[in-house]
Amino acid sequence: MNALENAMIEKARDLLEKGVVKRVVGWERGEFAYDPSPATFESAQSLESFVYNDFCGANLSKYLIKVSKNEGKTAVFLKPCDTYSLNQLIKEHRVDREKIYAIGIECQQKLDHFAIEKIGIDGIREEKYDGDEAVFHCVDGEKRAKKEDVVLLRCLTCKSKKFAIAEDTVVLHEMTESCGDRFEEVRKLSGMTADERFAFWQNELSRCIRCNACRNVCPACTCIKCVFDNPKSGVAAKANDVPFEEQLFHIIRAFHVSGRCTDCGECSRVCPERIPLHLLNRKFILDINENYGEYQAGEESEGKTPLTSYQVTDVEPGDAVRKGEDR
Amino acid sequence: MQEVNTENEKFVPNIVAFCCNWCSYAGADLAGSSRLSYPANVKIVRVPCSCRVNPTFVLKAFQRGADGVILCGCHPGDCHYVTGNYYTRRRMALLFSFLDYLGIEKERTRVEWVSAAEGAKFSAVMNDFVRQVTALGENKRISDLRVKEE
Amino acid sequence: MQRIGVFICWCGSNIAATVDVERLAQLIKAEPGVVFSADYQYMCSENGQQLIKNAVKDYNLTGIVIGSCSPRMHEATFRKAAESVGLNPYMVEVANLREQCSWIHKDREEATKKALVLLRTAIAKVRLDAPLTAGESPVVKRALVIGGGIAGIQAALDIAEAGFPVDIVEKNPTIGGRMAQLDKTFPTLDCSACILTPKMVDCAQNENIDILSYSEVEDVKGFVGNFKVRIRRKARYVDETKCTGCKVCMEKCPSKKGLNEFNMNLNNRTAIYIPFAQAIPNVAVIDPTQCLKLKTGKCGVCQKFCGAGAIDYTMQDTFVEREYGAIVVATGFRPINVDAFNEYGYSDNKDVITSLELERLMNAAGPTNGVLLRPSDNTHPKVITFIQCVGSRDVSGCGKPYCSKICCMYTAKHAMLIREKYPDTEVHVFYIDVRTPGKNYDEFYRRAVEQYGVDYIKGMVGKVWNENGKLMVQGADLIENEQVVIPSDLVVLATAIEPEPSVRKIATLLTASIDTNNFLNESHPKLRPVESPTAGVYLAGVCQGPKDIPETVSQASACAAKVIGLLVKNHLKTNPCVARPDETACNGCSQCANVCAYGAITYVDKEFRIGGGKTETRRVAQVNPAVCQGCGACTVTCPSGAMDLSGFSTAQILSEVEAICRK
Amino acid sequence: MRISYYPGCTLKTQAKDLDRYARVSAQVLGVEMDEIENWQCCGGVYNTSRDEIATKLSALRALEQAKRNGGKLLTLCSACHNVIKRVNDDAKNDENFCAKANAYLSFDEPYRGETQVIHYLEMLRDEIGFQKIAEKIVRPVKKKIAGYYGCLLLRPSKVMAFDNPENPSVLENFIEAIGGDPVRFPMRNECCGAYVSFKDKDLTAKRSRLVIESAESAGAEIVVTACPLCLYNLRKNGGGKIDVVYFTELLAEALGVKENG
Amino acid sequence: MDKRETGEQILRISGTEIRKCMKCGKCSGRCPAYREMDIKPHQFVGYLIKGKTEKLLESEAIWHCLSCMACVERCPRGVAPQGVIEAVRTTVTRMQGKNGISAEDIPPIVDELIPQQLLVSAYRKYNK
Repeated sequence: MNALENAMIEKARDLLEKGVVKRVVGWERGEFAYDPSPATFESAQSLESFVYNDFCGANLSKYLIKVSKNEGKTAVFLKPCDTYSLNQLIKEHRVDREKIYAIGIECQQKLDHFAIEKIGIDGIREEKYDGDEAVFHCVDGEKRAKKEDVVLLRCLTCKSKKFAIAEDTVVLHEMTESCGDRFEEVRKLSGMTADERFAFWQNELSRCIRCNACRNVCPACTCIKCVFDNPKSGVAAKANDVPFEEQLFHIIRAFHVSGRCTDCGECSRVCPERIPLHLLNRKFILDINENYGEYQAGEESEGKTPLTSYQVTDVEPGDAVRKGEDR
Repeated sequence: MQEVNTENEKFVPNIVAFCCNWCSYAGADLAGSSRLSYPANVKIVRVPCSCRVNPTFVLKAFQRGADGVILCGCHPGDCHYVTGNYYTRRRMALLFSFLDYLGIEKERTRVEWVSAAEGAKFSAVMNDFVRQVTALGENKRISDLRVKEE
Repeated sequence: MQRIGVFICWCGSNIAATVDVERLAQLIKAEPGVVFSADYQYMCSENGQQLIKNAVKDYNLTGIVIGSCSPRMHEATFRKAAESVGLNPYMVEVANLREQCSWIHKDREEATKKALVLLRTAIAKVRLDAPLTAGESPVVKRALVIGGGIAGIQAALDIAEAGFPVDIVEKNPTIGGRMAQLDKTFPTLDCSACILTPKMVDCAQNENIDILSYSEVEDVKGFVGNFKVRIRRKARYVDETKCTGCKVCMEKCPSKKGLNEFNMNLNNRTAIYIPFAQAIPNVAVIDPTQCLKLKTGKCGVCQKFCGAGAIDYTMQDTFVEREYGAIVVATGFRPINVDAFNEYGYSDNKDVITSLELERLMNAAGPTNGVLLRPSDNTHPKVITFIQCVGSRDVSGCGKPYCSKICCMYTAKHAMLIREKYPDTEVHVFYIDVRTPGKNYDEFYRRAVEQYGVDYIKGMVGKVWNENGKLMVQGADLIENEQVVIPSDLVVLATAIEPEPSVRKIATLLTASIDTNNFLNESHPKLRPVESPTAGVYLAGVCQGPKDIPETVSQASACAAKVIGLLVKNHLKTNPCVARPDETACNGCSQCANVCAYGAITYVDKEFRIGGGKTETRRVAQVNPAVCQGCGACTVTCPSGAMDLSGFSTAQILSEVEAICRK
Repeated sequence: MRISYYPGCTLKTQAKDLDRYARVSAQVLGVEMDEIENWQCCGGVYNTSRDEIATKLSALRALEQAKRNGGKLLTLCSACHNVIKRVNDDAKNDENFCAKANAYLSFDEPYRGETQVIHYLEMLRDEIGFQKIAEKIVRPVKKKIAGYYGCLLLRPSKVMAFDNPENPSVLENFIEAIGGDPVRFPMRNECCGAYVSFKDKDLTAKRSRLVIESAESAGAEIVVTACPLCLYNLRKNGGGKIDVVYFTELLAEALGVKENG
Repeated sequence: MDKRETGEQILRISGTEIRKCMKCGKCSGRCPAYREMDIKPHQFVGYLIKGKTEKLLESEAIWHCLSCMACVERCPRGVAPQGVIEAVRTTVTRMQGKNGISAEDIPPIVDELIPQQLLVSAYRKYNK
């Protein structure tokens, strides 16, 4: 058990015992070291199964929509980038600010289990970081990998180590910001020819099995009734319109979260086909930043999004498209 | 002109034009009453305001076989509903840029501001847009996006 | 399944010459749902309409498609015809076969093919049409006017004349506004007070008008026909019902060093005061920041001397809540602060003044009793230089980007009045352009030049400095192409005007849209210039844009006409093509309200069954159909598709798209 | 307080007074001025041409050095201050210039205008405070002193952000702090005409005379300036009876350390 | 370079938006060197708008502008007449190799007190 996990458990115990909160949302030990899963803890005893390690990539803010409907306050552990999601949900009135006790927690990049598997490491019992390397205690001994090869993509271009919202924090070590350019890939794609771009996306999106994992995990995809499940919306996957939905799901989804997506990267993290879905959202974010001024969804808990505001002098659509290509 | 691809010469694109009731639709009417022709393959859907146009409508048109989609609205600042077309402008700038990013030809989409007095502009815009889309040929990419040829 | 009738108009030869209407009528019969089709020479004629009516009855039609001229021409005609035989008027769709088909295409085959698609598209839409009925909402027959300047006064008088009660809410102790501060008015040079004060008195005496002076609007709820407004009545420490306006308190008040706002701070007033002689209401007010009794507890002189017993030092702000059917915003303007224009030396030199200060210096009731004396030494200025466009048309960040519109005319007026009264005075005016559109305006300006010999210099001033008591005005004379330095005794800055800043708060309360310069937006710049986009809110005077008195009065009367037109109705019919939320799919995320230009969307907490006998409270959007104008901005903003627009529903537009794309 | 200091060429030659009095005064005021290493000419004059890069590079080198040494750069000569501050603004706001200049200079980390450039007068006003200076005065300079700003400190105000360009007050406040009687005169923010000294001597002379006459008629006994160009011009061409000195000289005098300079 | 290109170059290196000019003349009203200039500050902007490049290139005024920024400071439209003047001067010195100051100009006026920055700046400003 690491010191950070200990401190978090202590914090949770304290809040529960003092009655400050009714429940704590955190992670629960899974079968293996690499599969902790989000869970709600309602008593100090239940905290025995609480875990926090480098595999706790999941963004817990989305769970609050449901959990916080229950009576009393809910505490939640949020990594810096997760706090933006919560803030955005508060802005959209999906979560009642008054009923949340947000605890910002330390994050030193999270591991990507798929990536680890891909380089042939399995049977992990424990993990730790050693400088630029990740060290795994596996069933068949210790294995090492370069950190940049095994952490989640989003952690290579971490957008912030700031907590957008937090009553309290548990941070034991300084969090280092990785300063990669998160738009590098988008720019690279923009620099290709239209045919190359099409080939790229066709290759990626044709793998989609429509499992809905991206939609289910996305903290911006929180609709009570998703358009794709609503026969009245005209785009639902009803029998006679399967091709429409099939073909346009990702486009419509990306548009719906534009201006609201905090770039938390959960979509790509959970995609079983490893489709870089975050590159769809980042295109919108980059366009918004460049055309309408820098904007980070979830930085504020009030105010309008770029798509619900305007400037009289905004760029014309034709020019915006050309600009995007010239980049 | 002799070099024009003969296949494309035969190709007649299907164009969907969304026009706001107050400016562009009236502009289209004026083009009509001024007998300013534009190709018959442009068909207009009347909407109260350009801001009523959901990206879904545009995508649906493409998915159902339209070869080009054009949105027309009041000039920014002249919106009948004060601010509607400002939102249209942002939405479509982002949507079209996004489609282009996916490799779907940017020449198939367009936004134009046409006032009720600009019948000539309406006709000129439609002629130009049809020419542009004709040169591209049939729209296949939206439906092919999710299907990789092996 | 709908029973649809299709009616194709020849429009004489307008359609029939290019479109094979008869064949079309046959072809369209094959469309699912179509039970009747016909073609006729003039569908809009009496006979044509009768044909439609008969078919509705004979074939029991539930929906109608007319293939004719543009719906912008005759949609209303056909809807009326349908309604007269009991069919809901919103079950009628028009396919535009003339303006958008026969008139633009020459090839008969091509045009007929297109006409068929257009008809099918209209049929697709009518299949999903639902009967719509216009709602009704009651109208409270009382109006609120915010601002008691000439705009507010005129609007209130006109509305009251028509027999409706009006309240004027004025934040200052008296009504009258900026016009009360003016000396003479262009282009006729009548005395401002002489034409304004009788109107002020009319207001006070009109039994339909209630003046709430020294009051501010605190909160506004509701919508057109039905606003609920909360008004703060600031404590004036003088009982309005008792004070007789005798002014004894002013004579006795020992605190005499307050700046006289009415005289642009050019002289002083007492702590208890009546702003000016003709104030309405003619009631004193105590300035709590100056009054010794209120500040230190020691004094009470005015109370001692007040014969009417009107002084009450314990008075508190009070609130009144009233209901109104319509609101007129007439909050007016103020001159901008010219401190940013230090090159003209305003802050350093007492003899550099603004035009409004000059008005007071020339006014018989002003600090100098109407004798033009310069502030530094109370001598007659012999050389006066005016500088126009101080802060107007300025995009450097120091001023305002717009033209203030009134400065050219009032500067000509000042120049003329000075030359008239003091013929030995030399008057120079630096100008960029002289803008005088308006009846008798250019003639007026020319009189200043031709008759009164005012020296107009085209060019701007670069620097003003004081040299041994003379104000050296250095500027460019662009016509002579030289730089001139004019030693002057008085420099007058024709200062830009800006909307009274309190208008921002009022705009927020009214959800009235406002531009970057704080001017309220009108609903349409050409065709609905006195209406705010928020239904039931009207705009008069400079709060909407720079304007002079005649224009302000015209706009105020136009507002009044609009208000009267609204208040005579007992109920308002609402446009049925409005947004409607599907509460079961609404997330309550507020995105739709963010794009609504009309403030039509609000949120309520509602209980929903979630199965298992349990309920859940959710925040959901509500659209006020009386306020919604039906643009549809909200429908696209809604990620869950919960918001839809009646008459132009998502399903309808999608089906139209499909009909067009059908190969 | 330690601060990186850029003296400039003239302060090592003809304008030694401006420099040495500033240094001895700073000591009294608890400021250590760290002259940056191997500084080069500031560029002499800021060229407003958008495609001008070469003459701005040396200023960038100084700025980059200051960025690594505390993030602030103190200047004293008005002319250097103007050049360095404006080049810094370009580095911050002109992407094209920034990219090209960095490509040429190839610092370890690109310089993007991070350094804060402050003039000695700004340091007195904002970092130390005139109140505190007044407390340390031992020999108040009881004279009618005219503060002459010239053009370089003030304009363009959007970039220089030094003081109100048409109604500045920092020199007057400074004069009050050292016990003097400030004389505000109309021409205090007018240009002395230095740049055209070689092209149009008469104009330079005319401008300088105008300044001095204006100060004299306002009753000044002495004029202070922060600019070696102005000082030279006003003395040579002003034709006045009153003397023109650097403001630092009076500061040192008032602080009682003039002899140390 | 033809006339149009020269005009465009001047515009480009001036870095100012000349079309914002509303011809108010405040720049010329403020200019301390006005009387010494054959083309006045506002005319520099006006001529450039109208493409009268040759007049600009022939102008003597470029050698009299003090670069004091007074015109830039007070322009209500955010135009920089000094930027245009400097751009013209730069174009002249670059194109025609025409130096504003020749070596002979210097000796008679140099004295030992002259700040070297003045020499440097004058050279930089007026020479190639």
